Amino acid sequence: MSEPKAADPKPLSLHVPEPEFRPGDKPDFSNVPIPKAGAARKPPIDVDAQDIHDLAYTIIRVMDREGNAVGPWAGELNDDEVKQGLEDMLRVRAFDARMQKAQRQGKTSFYMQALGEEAIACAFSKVLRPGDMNFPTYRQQGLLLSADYPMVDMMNQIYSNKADPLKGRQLPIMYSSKQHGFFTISGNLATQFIQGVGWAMGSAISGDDKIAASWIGDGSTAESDFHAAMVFASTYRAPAILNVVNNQWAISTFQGIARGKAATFASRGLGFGIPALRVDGNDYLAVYAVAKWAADRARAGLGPTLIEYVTYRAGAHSTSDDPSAYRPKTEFDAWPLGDPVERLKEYLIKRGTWSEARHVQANEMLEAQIAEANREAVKNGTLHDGPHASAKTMFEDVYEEMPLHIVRQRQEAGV
Amino acid sequence: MSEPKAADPKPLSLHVPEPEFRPGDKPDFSNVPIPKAGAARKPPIDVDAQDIHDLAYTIIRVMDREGNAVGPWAGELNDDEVKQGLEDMLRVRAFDARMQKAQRQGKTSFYMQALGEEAIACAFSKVLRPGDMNFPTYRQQGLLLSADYPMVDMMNQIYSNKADPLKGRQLPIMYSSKQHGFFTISGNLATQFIQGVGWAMGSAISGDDKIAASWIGDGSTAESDFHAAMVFASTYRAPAILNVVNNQWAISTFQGIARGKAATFASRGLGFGIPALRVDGNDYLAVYAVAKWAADRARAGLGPTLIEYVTYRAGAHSTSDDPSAYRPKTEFDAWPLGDPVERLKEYLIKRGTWSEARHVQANEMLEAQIAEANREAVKNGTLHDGPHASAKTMFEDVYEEMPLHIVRQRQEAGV
Amino acid sequence: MSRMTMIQSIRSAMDTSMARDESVVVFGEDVGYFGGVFRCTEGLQKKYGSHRCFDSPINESGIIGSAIGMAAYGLRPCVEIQFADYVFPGFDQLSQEASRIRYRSNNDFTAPMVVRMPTGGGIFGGQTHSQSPEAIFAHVSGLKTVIPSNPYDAKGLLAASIEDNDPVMFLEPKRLYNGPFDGHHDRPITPWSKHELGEVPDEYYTVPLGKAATRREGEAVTVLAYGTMVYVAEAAVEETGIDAEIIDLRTILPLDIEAIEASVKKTGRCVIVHEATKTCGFGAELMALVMEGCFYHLEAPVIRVTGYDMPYPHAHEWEYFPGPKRVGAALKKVMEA
Amino acid sequence: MSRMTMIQSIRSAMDTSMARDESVVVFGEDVGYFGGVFRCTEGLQKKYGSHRCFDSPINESGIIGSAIGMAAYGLRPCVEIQFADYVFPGFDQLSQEASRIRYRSNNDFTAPMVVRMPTGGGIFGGQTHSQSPEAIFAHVSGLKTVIPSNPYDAKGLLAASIEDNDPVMFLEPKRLYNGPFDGHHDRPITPWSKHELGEVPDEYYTVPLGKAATRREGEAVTVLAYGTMVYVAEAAVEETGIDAEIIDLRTILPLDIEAIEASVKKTGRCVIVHEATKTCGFGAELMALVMEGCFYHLEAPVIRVTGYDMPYPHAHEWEYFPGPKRVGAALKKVMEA
Ligand SMILES: Cc1ncc(C[n+]2csc(CCOP(=O)(O)OP(=O)(O)O)c2C)c(N)n1
Ligand SMILES: Cc1ncc(C[n+]2csc(CCOP(=O)(O)OP(=O)(O)O)c2C)c(N)n1
Ligand SMILES: [Mg+2]
Ligand SMILES: [Mg+2]
Repeated sequence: MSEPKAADPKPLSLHVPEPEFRPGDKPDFSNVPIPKAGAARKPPIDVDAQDIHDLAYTIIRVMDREGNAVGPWAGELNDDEVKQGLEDMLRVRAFDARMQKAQRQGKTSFYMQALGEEAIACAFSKVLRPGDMNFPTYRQQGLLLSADYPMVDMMNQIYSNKADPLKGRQLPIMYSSKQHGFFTISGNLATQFIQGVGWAMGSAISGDDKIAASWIGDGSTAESDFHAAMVFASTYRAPAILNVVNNQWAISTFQGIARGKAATFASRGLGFGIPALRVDGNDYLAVYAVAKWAADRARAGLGPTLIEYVTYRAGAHSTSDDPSAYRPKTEFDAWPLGDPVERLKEYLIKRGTWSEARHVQANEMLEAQIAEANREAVKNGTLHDGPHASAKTMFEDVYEEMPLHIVRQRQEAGV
Repeated sequence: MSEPKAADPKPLSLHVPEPEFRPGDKPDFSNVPIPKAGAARKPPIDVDAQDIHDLAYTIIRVMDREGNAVGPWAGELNDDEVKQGLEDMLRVRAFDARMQKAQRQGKTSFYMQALGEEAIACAFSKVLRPGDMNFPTYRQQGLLLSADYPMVDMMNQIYSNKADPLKGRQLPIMYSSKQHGFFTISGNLATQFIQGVGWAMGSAISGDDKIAASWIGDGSTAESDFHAAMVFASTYRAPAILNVVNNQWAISTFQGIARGKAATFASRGLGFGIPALRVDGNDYLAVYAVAKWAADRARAGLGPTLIEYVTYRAGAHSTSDDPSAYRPKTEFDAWPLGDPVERLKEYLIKRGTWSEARHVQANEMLEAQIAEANREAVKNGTLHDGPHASAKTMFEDVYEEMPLHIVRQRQEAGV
Repeated sequence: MSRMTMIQSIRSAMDTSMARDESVVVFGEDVGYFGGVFRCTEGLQKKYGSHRCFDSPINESGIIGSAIGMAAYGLRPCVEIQFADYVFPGFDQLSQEASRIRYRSNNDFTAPMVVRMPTGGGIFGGQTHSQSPEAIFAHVSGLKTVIPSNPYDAKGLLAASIEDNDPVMFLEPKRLYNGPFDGHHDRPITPWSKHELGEVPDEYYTVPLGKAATRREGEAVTVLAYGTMVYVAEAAVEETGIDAEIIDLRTILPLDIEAIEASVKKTGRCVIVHEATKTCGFGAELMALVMEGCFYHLEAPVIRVTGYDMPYPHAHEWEYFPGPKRVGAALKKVMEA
Repeated sequence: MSRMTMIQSIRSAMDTSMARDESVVVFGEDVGYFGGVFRCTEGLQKKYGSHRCFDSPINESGIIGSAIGMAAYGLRPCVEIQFADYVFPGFDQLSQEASRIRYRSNNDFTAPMVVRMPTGGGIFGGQTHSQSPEAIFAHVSGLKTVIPSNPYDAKGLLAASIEDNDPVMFLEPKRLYNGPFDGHHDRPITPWSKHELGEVPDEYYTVPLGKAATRREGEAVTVLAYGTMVYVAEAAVEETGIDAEIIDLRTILPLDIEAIEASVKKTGRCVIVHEATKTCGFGAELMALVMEGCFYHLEAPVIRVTGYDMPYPHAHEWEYFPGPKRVGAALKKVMEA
């Protein structure tokens, strides 16, 4: 090593990114550029990634501040479909509220809500077809609640009671339903992102027409399996949609700890030649349109799409978390992309097909349904009071056939 | 899930990328665009990644086909420095040839040469200062051979003999020398890429002025630790240079199995906001200039740079490999970026400071030095014939102090 | 001297270590501003600056891999993995790198670092917040593995681990964070403030790695346990009235083999208790060591009481947990044999 | 019926499985066009198309993670990890995902897949091409682990593993790929073409998982071994003249516990041999099972002969390797005890 003729050495220091606002600060996002609704172009689905770099750095938006749907991504859904979407989001929100309460009442150990980001899973679910498969995280209950998965089954699992479809083995909310295109959730972050790609490869290998959707949070994109998924999806052009839900927070850690400087999560796709779109995650219409574009691409054999949904985790990370310790309480109110439910409601009211009264009515009806499901579920038991599945089921299904050493352990346990 | 009004389902298929040429084909790279030497701009070191996207997709070149150094990246080295560089490359090539032979003679188990990519490590080593640290792969022997690390020590390790600085514990070529800024090589791919970032963070945490260089191959960028390194380097703006040696092949697998479509390895940096440069790896002057730019950035506290060196693995992957099974024998001859040694030689001849005769002479001198070192090393023994370090050393240094269970094992072994 | 919970004593170990040695740095997911999901690092960022205590991206391989690099540079990183269940993305860096850097470089480079992680069940964490991976670490030559059972040991062992020049896996039984548990999940627990091992010096001290502690002397049977299981063993011994010697291993590797052999030779009987799954758990190694070292002193086959060979189930947490009833039954069986 | 090397029989297992079942797919690093660095998949891409046999990116987590997804889709992936030493970047996907998908989803999803990997030393591969990770797999509930010792078993066990509806780790002792080794590194080896277990049917057949094979019947002592160590045991038995019963476990998990117990009860003595490091190696579990099942039949302490607790060293490969001399000494010791 020779001594180059460069500047004198000077001490380095570690750059540790910090969010703009901490408890006590008054959040102000007015310096965050929010592109106008309708401004982003809509390319053909067979576009090359390098020709749409701009779409990875903007925010694709359809609904403007006055409740109009504008621009090339608008016009994908009719009023009935949108009304259904609003109802789906309301159901998720009411379900979450009810289950948060149940956890506080001691009926279960744990709950995680999707408050503020309901539009994403609810709109996304509409672009899938029967047989397609989601590889969700713990915040996509909207996929089940906007499909026909019974709420009482969800509750039975949340209560780990005797009717729990997973026999009390899994944490509450870590649902599984092949029939509803919902892969068994893992508590370990990011692992499912590459599994979804593998599932999509399986469909392609088999000459099938099914597609997969992988899901991940902003913080979890830092996990290495995000990279594995990108590498495999791009190499084999897997018919997969790679969904990044950027809700700004990973427990107490803001997105700057997973993302460098001015880059976006969407822009990670470009280094793999994967078309990448960044979308307003609180805009039901935009989410639907972008997801549909990606699904069409996948079905046409054009390969994967990376989508970053820009949203905000309005609630605590989970019932074990208290966000007031690390961010201002008013941050969601200041959040420039608003509330997805309110925005879609305003759109429908503007269209003349919805009203405040109908909104209240719809909410009441949903709350009644949820209360009814809850009464049903509680009959089957709750976590601490039981009844649960028989303790003997604990020893089953580790393998297809129970090997001798587990048989012996079960005998020893006397169940 | 509702049924969208999209096209009818049609069967998908798996896309498995294939290299353009396989054994028997006549390789022809005339369709590969090679940017003109001197054409790429040279930005200031404090540039933002998003303002130099173009440099991640081009190839920065200094030497043109006539042996002139042109453009903004030229002019960094004087003739003596360049002559030293040529000699370094010749030394690596001759050393490799001698050790390949030694392996065939049964003096060791295994060898890996750097044929065709000597310019990269040799030029890079010149931008580092004492105290900086490389985290190399198995193909950066040029870092040691162009520093003052004794060849006879390298050979002692290759022969696992009694003078092996690593006591026969490591594979041949998996060198370690803190003093020479060369971190202990791992046989496991990509692990060192993030370690180098951690080392650089350590320097920054300590207010030191030292920088680190991580190394990885094209194929190994697919490993997840590549991602870990990018995430950490970008988050903390680590004073690290992230080197990707794209020699087109990973054993039998071409770079298309690690890289999607038209994206480049360099372009992976952009999704993290890391400035990324793609450089002609067979152009000693370009490698030096680009590496220097990155080192200056790191030392100035501006953070990491990702560099992709475009080169070609001219030899077999290792002595266990026969590339004629998977690629045309003549591919290197057709390779459009030529031979780094020949190119630098021509540059110097054109400058009038070098000649064919001096070249031959330099080579002879180096071969004599290598033969002499080899005679020395062989005196200390070779792998199969010994002598080796005492077998008792095998039990040492698992921990700082030998725990009881290993003491007992050593006693049982009677050594 | 203060009364501390295990969380407080662990925090105090990092605090006093950071105060006396500038090279000690602490990082991991949520450990910076927030102070960790179990609050073990609370206040350290404020006290020592964000360059010495900071949040990390969610990438366990990155956390461990970068810690290796920092350690090679000359620092002493003490990193947190949020739950032991999440250490596996970083297991390659542990098993192939941290563990071998000293050996493969012939001491040219070393990896003095600590990887802290909450371990074990007892908080209804289900299969992804309850695992006990110590046996997997113990199989990897070059790693050390420590599992404290009380605030006093936790602080002293963690300080010793940070001082140690080899990579140390530091497993914190999360069921003990706030109280010593006392063996039964359905009875009130003693708070650490009422427990003698909750008495912890405020200043820096170390408890040496590799030394077991005899928690109860006895003549009838040796119970080998660590972490949460120490209290289960105590409860079972009290309830059965059997005069057992309870050894808290404290360090899994290096192991206090001599203490184990001495005790089993004395009692002639042995029960091994751990929460991890049975097959190839650390109990198997303990069993093997007793076989090798004490065979001629054994009056009955050694018994393992462990977690069953399956993921830790959510609803059946306490049926799965090797509680005092199962340990008591084993004690009686080994005495009757 | 043909004479096959282990490489050929492994290839034949994949070939016949792919021929009879369209859902079987094979991929991994260098396995497609080239046919794998050990040539185990040679010709499969040509025969079945690149959608059923293909090269993968160098990412073991990606290989295993994508295989899990494919298996959940309905395929039966049989993937290759180039060396067992390189499985650890994928260990999270194995230990936290593949192993638990059936259990956690209550059979809604499953992961029928095989992860093949060359294992063990004997080719001067040094610390990164010689490891034997079977104990780590065995500790993970939900995984099966198979280690064949000869071409006949290798084909039958691999076919059975591919047919199996649970994830199977298939460890191929690389020292046996081309010949049965015969225990001594410095003597010529018998080629498989001269070995009776090199006789392999060309057509599809299976050898059931979970059944050990008695390679030699004997009365004096039971030797438990698998993979390469079976031949070391044979050499040691021949050289010491001790009438040992040699059991080739073949499957590590599920384990043929009954065969082990029956043999040790008969002989009253036991020697366990494996190449992996000792502490928490699979030998510890075997020792524990013998303690639990056969204590009253034991006439001497069981002995483990294993790799030492350190990385596999390059130059001292054969001092490290648990060869016939060490096994012979253990046999004598256990007989004299
Ligand atoms: C491998 C792994 N590491 C750490 C955790 C602990 N953990 C659970 S959720 C979470 C934050 C995830 O944040 P993000 O990906 O942004 O998703 P969000 O919660 O915002 O939906 C962490 C660190 C885990 N579950 N798995
Ligand atoms: C984790 C891991 N997986 C697989 C291997 C086997 N292996 C050794 S070198 C190599 C190819 C690497 O290719 P590349 O990164 O392009 O480097 P190059 O050999 O071309 O310099 C492979 C697959 C390994 N050493 N480590
Ligand atoms: Mg988030
Ligand atoms: Mg390469």
